[in-house]
Amino acid sequence: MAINWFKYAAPSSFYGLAGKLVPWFAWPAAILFCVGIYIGFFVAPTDAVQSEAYRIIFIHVPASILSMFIYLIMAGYAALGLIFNTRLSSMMATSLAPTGALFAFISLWTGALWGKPMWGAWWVWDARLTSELILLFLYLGFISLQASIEDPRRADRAGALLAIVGSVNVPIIYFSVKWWNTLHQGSTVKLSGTSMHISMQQAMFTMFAALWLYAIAISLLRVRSIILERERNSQWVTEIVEMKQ
Amino acid sequence: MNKLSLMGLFGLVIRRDLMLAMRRRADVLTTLIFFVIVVSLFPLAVGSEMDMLRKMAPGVVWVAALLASMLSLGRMFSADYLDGTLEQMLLVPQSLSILVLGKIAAHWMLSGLPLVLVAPVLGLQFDMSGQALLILVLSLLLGTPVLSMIGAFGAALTLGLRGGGVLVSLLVLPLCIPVLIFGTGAVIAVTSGVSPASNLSLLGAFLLMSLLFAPWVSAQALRISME
Amino acid sequence: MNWLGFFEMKGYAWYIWGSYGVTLLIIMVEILLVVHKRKVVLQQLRLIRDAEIKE
Amino acid sequence: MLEVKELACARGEQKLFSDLNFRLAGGELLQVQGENGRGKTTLLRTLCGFIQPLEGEIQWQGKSINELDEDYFANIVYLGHLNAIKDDLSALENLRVSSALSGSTISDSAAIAVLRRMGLRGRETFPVKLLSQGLRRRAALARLLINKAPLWILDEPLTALDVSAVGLMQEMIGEHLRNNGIVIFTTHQPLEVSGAVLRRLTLS
Repeated sequence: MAINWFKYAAPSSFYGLAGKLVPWFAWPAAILFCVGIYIGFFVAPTDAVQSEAYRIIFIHVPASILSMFIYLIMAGYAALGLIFNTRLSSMMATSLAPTGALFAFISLWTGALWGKPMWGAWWVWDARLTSELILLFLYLGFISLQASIEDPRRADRAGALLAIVGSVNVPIIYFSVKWWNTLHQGSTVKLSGTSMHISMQQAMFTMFAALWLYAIAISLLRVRSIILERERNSQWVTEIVEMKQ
Repeated sequence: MNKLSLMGLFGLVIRRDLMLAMRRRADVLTTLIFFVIVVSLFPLAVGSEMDMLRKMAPGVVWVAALLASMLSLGRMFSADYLDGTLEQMLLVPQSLSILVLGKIAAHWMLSGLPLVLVAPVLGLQFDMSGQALLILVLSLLLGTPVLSMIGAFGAALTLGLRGGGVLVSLLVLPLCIPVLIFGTGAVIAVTSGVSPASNLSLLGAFLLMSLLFAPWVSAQALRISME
Repeated sequence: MNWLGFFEMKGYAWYIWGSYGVTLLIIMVEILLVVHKRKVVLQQLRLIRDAEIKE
Repeated sequence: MLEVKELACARGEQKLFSDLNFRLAGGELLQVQGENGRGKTTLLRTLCGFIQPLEGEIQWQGKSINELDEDYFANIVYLGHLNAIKDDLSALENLRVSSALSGSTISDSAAIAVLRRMGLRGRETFPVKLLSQGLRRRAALARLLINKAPLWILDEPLTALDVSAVGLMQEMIGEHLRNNGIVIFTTHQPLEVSGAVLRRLTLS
């Protein structure tokens, strides 16, 4: 192997690497966000059924998918940290959680704002929205568990166990909610049945990419603070550029 | 070797916890009374219209059971943690998973089983039919052990943390949702004339799955928390 | 192009701008919080270092 | 035989000690010393297997304790800061439960004999919550006498004990060492065991 990946598994070298990587993700994220907005509002045509309101999905759908995706990534990092005792991956898990929770919240918020004109209610007990709500609860559980444990090592390992159990439960929860939804009926609403215009798809993918890159950038930025906090007793921390003041 | 048979260990832990609970009978009663009071509050809050009550009954009883089992989670490990006996239990040459399973079983006998036994009486308050009552009891019988097992995991993770009681609910309640859905689903099915078999078998599947994994995961959580 | 008409979004203005506005707001606040946290951490580190130098 | 190789431990993210090496054979007595916060308790808990060390290894009879897992626990008795006795049970019941969990059955007469030796005569069947701090500690120490494990790990065993109990403790440790046992302990009070060589380990 040409690159020694394990070198970057050490918090001290990853700190520098993350710092260099952040702009490479942040700027494309900002540009793609603008491009996505442009396509979404000026290129994509008005929908025949939903009129202009459908434009909310350019945010709603990517945020929903990412919130689930980030949970799985977070659980994966946490599991790595638990099994191989690599502290950096546990820190990444801790760093991803708030962003995932915010995406879950954005998904719920935009879902409500989309639901009001479409379904006539701010909130319907639709399977997807309900699962998203439960996902938000899972995120909040993870964050508050880690926040209430003083010892960072215990926080990492307890959080990891919770995230793993949570991610095993997510599909179970999703299917049970879906089943419950068909049982009670009434509130299931078919989402956009008409085929999507190609520019709508482009807008959605662009926004998806933008939010994804943003999530990477912000969690890299956050993990840098976490690394510094946890490594404050190490020699290398006193030698970094930011400390030369 | 000093190893006990698995059944021997399981029985020993249950006997120990039951003996301790018998010295503090009031604790067991409080959970039960909480359950009864919460269920009885609903008609007072939403009105006494029989049709509505009958419709609400399974949900009300199940949610109250869920809350009551949350309330009693604090007793599962924390008393033993505070006086150091839990520490010693982690140092015995026995399988920790079985030991944890024993504690879960004892906890269920003290907090889950009484709820199952009282539930039919509460169901009568809501004018449930005999058949519905039977299915309600059956669903609780299958579901409350799962609640105890998920709860054990949460209690083990939050051992000794400040605000642990509220935190454990935050962690555990979302994980309990499938049990709640299928537990109430079984009763709703039978009242609307459909077979509750699929709901009950799913509950049974949850029970088996959690029996397989929950003791081990909770044992790991205990080891993490005791570090 | 009629900008006023564009912003009205055929009567869906509140819903659409509510979604995009709040999303942007959340992202901004998150960025500010993360940057602020970084500042606080660095400040604490310097504080400890300076205290050690004095010793 | 207990062997510690290049052990390093941390509390939180703070490294407490590293490169710790020692080897204890049957009949040896080790006192762990050090100022507060140097990691005495952490070391003892690591030796019990509660805490995974940052680096290094602990071996019992040539095998890593991680490998031995539960089987290692058959070889140790740990006495921590907490007494590990249930207030609602009597001293006798406490002893019976803990010996049953460790896999050995003890007859009532043997248990009562042990408790009497610990100075709990006449109080064997009182709920422990009615006993004084010192008597509770004595009830906790009784565990040492019913357990046949060769390695004793004692964290501050002398707290709350009076002079006669300290004497008893010294006598018990002496007996255990003569039976080829190993004792590791921390203490802030002087503890002298006649006929045994005291090794000292200072954490700094």
